Amino acid sequence: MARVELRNIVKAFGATQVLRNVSLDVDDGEFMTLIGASGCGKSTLLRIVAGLEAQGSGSVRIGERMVDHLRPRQRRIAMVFQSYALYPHMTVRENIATPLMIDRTLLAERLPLVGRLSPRRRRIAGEIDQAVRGVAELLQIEPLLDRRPGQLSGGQRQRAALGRAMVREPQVFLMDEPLSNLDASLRVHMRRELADLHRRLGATFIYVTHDQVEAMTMSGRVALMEAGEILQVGTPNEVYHRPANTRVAAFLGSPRINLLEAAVEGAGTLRLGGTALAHAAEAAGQGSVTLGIRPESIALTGDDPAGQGGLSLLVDDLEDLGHEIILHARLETEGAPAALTARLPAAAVAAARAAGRFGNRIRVEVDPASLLIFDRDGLRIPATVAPAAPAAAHPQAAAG
Amino acid sequence: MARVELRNIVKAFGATQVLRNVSLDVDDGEFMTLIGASGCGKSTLLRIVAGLEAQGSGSVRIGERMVDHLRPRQRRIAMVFQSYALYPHMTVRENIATPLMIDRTLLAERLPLVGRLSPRRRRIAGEIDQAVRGVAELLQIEPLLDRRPGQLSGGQRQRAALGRAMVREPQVFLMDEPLSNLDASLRVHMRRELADLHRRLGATFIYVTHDQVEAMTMSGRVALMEAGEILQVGTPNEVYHRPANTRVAAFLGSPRINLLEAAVEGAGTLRLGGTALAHAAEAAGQGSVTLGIRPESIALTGDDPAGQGGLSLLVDDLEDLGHEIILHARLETEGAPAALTARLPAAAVAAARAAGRFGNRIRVEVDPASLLIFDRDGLRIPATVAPAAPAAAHPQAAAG
Amino acid sequence: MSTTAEPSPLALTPVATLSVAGARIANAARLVAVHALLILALVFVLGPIIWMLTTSVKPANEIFQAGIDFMPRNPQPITNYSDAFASVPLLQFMMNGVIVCAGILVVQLLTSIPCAYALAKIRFRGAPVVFALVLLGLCIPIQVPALPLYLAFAQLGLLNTYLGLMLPFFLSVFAIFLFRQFFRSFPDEIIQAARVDGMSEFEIVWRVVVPSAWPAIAAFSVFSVTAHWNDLYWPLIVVSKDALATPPLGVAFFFDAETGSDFGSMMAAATLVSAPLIIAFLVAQRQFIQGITMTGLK
Amino acid sequence: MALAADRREAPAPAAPSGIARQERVEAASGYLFALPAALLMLAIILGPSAVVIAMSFTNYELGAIDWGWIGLGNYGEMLSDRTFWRSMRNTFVYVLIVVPSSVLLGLAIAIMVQSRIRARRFYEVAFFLPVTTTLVAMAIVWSFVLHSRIGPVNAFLQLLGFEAVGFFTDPDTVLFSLALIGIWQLVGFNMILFIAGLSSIPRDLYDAAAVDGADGWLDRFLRVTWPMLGPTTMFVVVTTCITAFKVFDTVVVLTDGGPLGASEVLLHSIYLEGFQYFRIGYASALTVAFLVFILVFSLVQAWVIDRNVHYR
Amino acid sequence: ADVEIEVYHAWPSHKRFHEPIAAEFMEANPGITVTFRTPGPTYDDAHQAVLRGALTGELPDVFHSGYHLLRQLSTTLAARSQIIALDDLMAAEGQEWIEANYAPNVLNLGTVDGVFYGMPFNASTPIVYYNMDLVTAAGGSADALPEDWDSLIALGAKIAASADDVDGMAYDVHAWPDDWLWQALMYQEGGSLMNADETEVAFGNDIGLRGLELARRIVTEGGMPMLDFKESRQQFCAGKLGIIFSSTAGVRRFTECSGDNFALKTHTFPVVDKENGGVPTGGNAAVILSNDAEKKAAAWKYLKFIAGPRGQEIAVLGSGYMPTNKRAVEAEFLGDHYDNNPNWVTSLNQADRAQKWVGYPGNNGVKIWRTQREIIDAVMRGQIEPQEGLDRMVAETQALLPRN
Ligand SMILES: Nc1ncnc2c1ncn2[C@@H]1O[C@H](COP(=O)(O)OP(=O)(O)OP(=O)(O)O)[C@@H](O)[C@H]1O
Ligand SMILES: Nc1ncnc2c1ncn2[C@@H]1O[C@H](COP(=O)(O)OP(=O)(O)OP(=O)(O)O)[C@@H](O)[C@H]1O
Ligand SMILES: [Mg+2]
Ligand SMILES: [Mg+2]
Repeated sequence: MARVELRNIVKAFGATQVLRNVSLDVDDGEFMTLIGASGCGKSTLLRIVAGLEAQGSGSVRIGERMVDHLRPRQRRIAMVFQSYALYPHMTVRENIATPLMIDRTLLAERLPLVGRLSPRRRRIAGEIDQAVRGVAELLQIEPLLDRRPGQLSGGQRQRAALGRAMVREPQVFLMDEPLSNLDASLRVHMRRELADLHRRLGATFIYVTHDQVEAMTMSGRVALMEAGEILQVGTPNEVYHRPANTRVAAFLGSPRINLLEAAVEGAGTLRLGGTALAHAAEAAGQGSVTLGIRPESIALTGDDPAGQGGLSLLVDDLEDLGHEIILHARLETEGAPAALTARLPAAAVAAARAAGRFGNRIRVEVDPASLLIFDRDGLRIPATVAPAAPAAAHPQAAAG
Repeated sequence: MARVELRNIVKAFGATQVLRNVSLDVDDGEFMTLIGASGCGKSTLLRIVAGLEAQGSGSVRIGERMVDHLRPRQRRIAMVFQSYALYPHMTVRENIATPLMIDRTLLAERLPLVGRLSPRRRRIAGEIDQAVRGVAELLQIEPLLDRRPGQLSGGQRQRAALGRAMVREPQVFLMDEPLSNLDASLRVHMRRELADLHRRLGATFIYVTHDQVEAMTMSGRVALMEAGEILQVGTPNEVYHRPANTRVAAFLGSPRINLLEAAVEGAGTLRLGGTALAHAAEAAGQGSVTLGIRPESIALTGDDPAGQGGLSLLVDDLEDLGHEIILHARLETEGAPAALTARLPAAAVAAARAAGRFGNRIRVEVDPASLLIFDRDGLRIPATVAPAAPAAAHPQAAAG
Repeated sequence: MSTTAEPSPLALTPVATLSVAGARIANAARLVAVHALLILALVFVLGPIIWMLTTSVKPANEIFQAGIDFMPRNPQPITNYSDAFASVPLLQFMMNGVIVCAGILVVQLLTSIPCAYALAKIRFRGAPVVFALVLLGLCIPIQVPALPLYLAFAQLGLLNTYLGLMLPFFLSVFAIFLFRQFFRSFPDEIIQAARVDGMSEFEIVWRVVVPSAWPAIAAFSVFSVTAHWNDLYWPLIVVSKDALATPPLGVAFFFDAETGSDFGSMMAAATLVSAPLIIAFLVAQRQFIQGITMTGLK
Repeated sequence: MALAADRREAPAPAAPSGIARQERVEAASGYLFALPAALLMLAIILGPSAVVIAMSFTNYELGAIDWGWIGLGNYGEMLSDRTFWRSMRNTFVYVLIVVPSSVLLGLAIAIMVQSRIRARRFYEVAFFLPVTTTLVAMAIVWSFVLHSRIGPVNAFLQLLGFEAVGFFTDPDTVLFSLALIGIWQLVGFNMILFIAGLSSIPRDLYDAAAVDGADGWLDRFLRVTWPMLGPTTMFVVVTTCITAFKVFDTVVVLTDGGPLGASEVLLHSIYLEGFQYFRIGYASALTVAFLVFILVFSLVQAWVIDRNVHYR
Repeated sequence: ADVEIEVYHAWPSHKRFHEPIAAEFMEANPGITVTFRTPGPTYDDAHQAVLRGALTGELPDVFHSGYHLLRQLSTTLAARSQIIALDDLMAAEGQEWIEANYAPNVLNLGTVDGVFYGMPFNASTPIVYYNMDLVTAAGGSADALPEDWDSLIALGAKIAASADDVDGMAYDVHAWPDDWLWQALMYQEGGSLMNADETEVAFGNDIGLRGLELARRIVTEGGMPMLDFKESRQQFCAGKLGIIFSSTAGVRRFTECSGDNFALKTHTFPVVDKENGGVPTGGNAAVILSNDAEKKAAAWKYLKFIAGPRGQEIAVLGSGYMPTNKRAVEAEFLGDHYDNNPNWVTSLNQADRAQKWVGYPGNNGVKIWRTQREIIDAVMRGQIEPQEGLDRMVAETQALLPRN
């Protein structure tokens, strides 16, 4: 009952088109993450769902109900803001109580002095206090209830903001980069806490971030946005391993995926520089394709005699991250040397060094199964990539 | 000649002790990184070197010269700030020229109207312009010289700030988190550019950051600070792989290193939970030690029959980062289950899953060579760790 | 018109209750109501100013017509103005106003900017004391020290001099307060960069801080100039000669109580006297409003 | 006093030779920068104010050769002086009318203006215009606009069927008329300050309030705007108060304290006693009373508001 | 070398004759420059400013003092030797010259306790101005303008009743900047301010009481609105006020402002006691405040000029004041001006009733009037009874007089 359906949402601010025909279905109880570069329209989309911004055209349904004409409070949603947006002059308790207070009392009862005269208000206040306590218990912020936001740490503020969002038991939680103001270690912690909360509440979450790690680790599905459009929707695994196009592939993953021009020969032999790298029947007839090689799909060629299979690289730079080493190298191709980044386990490099196989020029191999193939328009060609016939590789490699 | 030597630097702000007896030698031409958590005193130390802050006691030498009594400009240093600190109302050209202008002209010559009367000024202005151009060329910002900082992107501002620092050809560059205001991809880029610049200039760099990746990738040596003290100084490799103590080990590496209590038996058999994990003669007689296990040193147990060697884990949570998977698990030990985090290559997990070896309970093994052993006080025991005798391991594993 | 750029309690909530069309109508209605209220307030605020302008071009016999004829029937744009110039040395008054205001403003800036900078950015023990004095000074209007100042000025022969007109205002605690607020948000790192670049504190102020403080300077200038251009109290006390009279004194002299006042030329004079300020404000308003907003004045 | 502190500080416990150089340079320039202002402050504000307090205990009259200390004599006379009590009462009434009206009106206009997009600048400038006009000149305008017999406002009132009002000639209304002019000149000023305050309220808070259901303007105002404007309100109220206490120009030009002393205000009394009747001692006592009231008013307000606005 | 003399006078509107006179004087005396201080708003304000200047060393060289304050001014300044007695200078001009130019009662205006300090420059008496349009509309006529208070009040009442937006009359004693109109109320019944030896207030009698009652009646019966000084003048100019009492000095201004709007007519001030009653002579006398010999000589020259026939001609035509110089009415000067302008003659018609406008002894003249005025105002507004008002006036005035 708390599905969220966006249909053909269009939004412009003045002359700038911010959302171009965005449609998205979020299932009941799903954790959907909107991810995209800064300024791509994520917040705007979220605010349209919340009713804080009116769409230019298109419609929003929340739990089978058209909500276009409803005010935020009537949409049964809650929102958590990047800045937490706690009321600085209220205690945490008052902050959390506010949505309920507004929901349950009449305007007159909320007026500064007059309000106290209402007999109903006392009863309601009791109920509300119950609810606030319940939420505080869940979030383990009971000891903080009488502090002001200014007296809280980032993580505590975060939890208070969550409490305010939860207390009305909304069908849908909207979160706009709720973790981006926290420091790294707290972020890791809150990441898991949020995922946990989602599991416990069973509500629908729509979560905005531009942090890949958050998107990858927390969400059921990810919607990747760019310039007001959704490029792909899918599970984190899908978008990472089966990106719809080069833009998605390039956005996810750090270091960035290597995108290299490759020639397609015959029945689908993919040739990079001079080397036949793999074989993909589906690419046959394309002339040339873009190969996507994740840095982690590149491995040092093992103990087989040097000169055997794989690619020969000129090492530019090594960045030692301790547990792994980022290798910046150039592919010795025929034309201009193409840059290539690889992510190598520190242990593997150490081993290779020890074996004298790690000099200025090294040989690496690419796991064909993880190769991504994109056509001229950047769209991925779903392909089962097999290793190239070893025979085919040899003569060319010598030329490289 | 441009060594920097800090001797017993002490500094307090009011009652808070910010630096406690810090000594550090930075070699001529070295890239030294100060890393530590927020508030540990990195910036304060840097500012003391610059002469922007006076130490409580202790002394600073730059290039064999005591500089305690010298003002910043006399110390032949340059500083690059986190916010770049460009003069907002001046063009890039004027920004870069300012240090030279101040250096070479008299105060009278810099006065608004009077200054123009000086004949010397014109000549000097010519020289300065030469110098500014030289720097701009090196940094490839010539086309930006006439813009104001407000009209530049983050990376461009960064380069302008570098230009201003370089133009006086200082002996020492001090940089306070110069990359932290840049977005992720630009940061990666500028990281390499800075390292490159250091190589070309050959000057001494003291670089403050709280980003491990920066520290690990750029520096010749790293000084790790905590609460106003330097915990360890060494090459990135040293501090990562041979941390002086648990604090250093815990600070570097993400996810955090696993620190687990282990019992030492006999001649140095290290026993975790019930499993004999490794053997280290140097630990003999310690009773119990703390084992440091880097998340990446944990690997899924290979194709050998289940129940064979290694540790048995209960899986709590998986965070799929695409290229790798962070595993949160509990070690099935005798007492309270100890938490363990492992970093597994996505491919390995996929393979294990395919082979049906990846359920709620999994078996992993730890590369003994990468094990770190700390004594009761948290100090690392330099040890050559060998695999435990396989025989010893078996019976206990069954008990676990 | 669906949303507003700035938050405000009256910002139109984008989505109202009934339907999209209903919401549009409700928003439009609210918009009209708000503008109606604002325009009503404008009548109160601008009415006298407009009346001054129209009266300044009315012939004498139309002015003392009972009633609410705002517009002149036979406008005579010149007569009252030339009368005004003829009967009092208005240009002289305005010139005096310019000299006095400029003198005051320059010295105020020279004294308050360094002090505000010191309070905002320099660590020295005396800072809290000086700032406490500033806060105290904020609550002491010129009328309090006026008597001793008058006596002292009489002793020093400063009555009926420009210096006498300006001296009591050479220090503006308000300026110190305002600039301090502004400078506090000026990044420390830029100042440190300047120190590393070798600038003296003095140079930092005029080379780095002042050029970035234009909005605050503009805002303060508007306050200062309007206050001193319009001040009546002090000039009334120290000036007794036409040659030194400031604009408000000049206007006050039009009061021709014995035979009733010559309203037409009085309004012409009032217009002329107010005009420079209004024009100056219109020119500086963008900076002024920006300066006020940036300073926050909190 | 800044100097004294400096001298004590200068030879600070200088650690190893010359270590605190930068700090001393900094501190020295701090004192140097504050010095001219501090001296001027002493010379033209604090010193003379102290002299006023001293003179209030004398019977000094301008030009008098023999004068002496009379202790609290002036204050005694003040307390039994009808004119003093009257100016006191009038000043208070004036402040009590002007401050709330101009603050609330300024706030209301600021809120309405701030949410305009295109018209905002126009309104800002238009409402601020009265601040830049010469009050003396505008007082003359007001004197005619509010003429009790032939002024346009009365003509309008009579058109609506009301009695003509003696704005400046009826002792019961004259203070209100002066207050009206005071409000007229202050509203734009307060509006600008409030707009500055409003612009610094984070938009997120309004959004949060909307999601929480506070989407009516009153709820938004009570829950976000008003609490967030606390510091601005404090500043505005205190400055408005001081300005209101200083009412003088309009009284001198328009009513000279009349009719029946109904518009006699403190500053005008001080001016008359000091600069017209030359009774410096007595005028000083009045001035001290004036200063005390301003200080007490400001401090009490600052304290009351301060307790309710500082959240951090 | 050139001598500069600085002149200070009250009433900004007087610039319109002071300046042309000075211009002619300077033309005739090339070695002397005359500069003016910013005029004081009223006689009282100007007087206080000069006293202040005396104490701070900022005195003008020539000052036009209101007659009623001349006594206080000269007493105060003479004690500090800051004012010049003009007797010697007069005597040096010769008796013949004096007689040719000045009547004794005129010179008396500038004389304090037998010493001649002030050269009379302007002289005026209060007269009545009628808006004849309103008078006619109310049934009055130009030939039968009231001569006594009762009929004046009756006419005022009729005018007030004749139209909605019109008021009857204004006798602005409650708003007048000095006590001139109050003295007029006393004098017209033959009363006086002080007793003969100037120790006590003398109006604490029937005359004083009747004066206050009359003032109150003008309000209650005569249709007088309680406006302030400027407002009633503006209202008269606007044609909405039937009768106004004012100085003859305003003839010119009122004539101008009435313009085509309504017909203006002046009439003499009603006097109850035809024998002893009179009207106070308003105006001012010029005093010399500089001890510098050169300036003194130049100032004397200036005084002779402004109080001479040509100076007076300009002053009279610029205002409506009566000339203080006998020769001013000669053909060469004012000539037939009075014949052609009947409204200007009124002041001359009551010249024989002109009495000296006196001031109080001591230093509190200005403050005394502020005090009295407020009580008169309260009486006229009906807030206190005339008797009570009179008692308070007497008591409070007495308290401000010198004690000895
Ligand atoms: N009220 C507004 N008026 C005009 N333009 C706006 C407004 N709000 C947003 N925009 C513009 O719309 C675009 C999308 O903004 P949005 O806030 O949705 O981006 P975002 O994806 O949330 O970015 P970020 O990650 O930086 O928060 C941006 O270019 C922004 O400048
Ligand atoms: N001027 C100052 N006055 C008082 N305390 C200060 C001052 N400057 C720094 N501190 C305190 O000194 C400690 C160290 O500050 P410092 O700026 O050196 O930390 P840091 O290591 O640079 O941290 P970060 O990574 O956040 O920049 C902090 O606790 C800080 O609060
Ligand atoms: Mg956003
Ligand atoms: Mg720092």
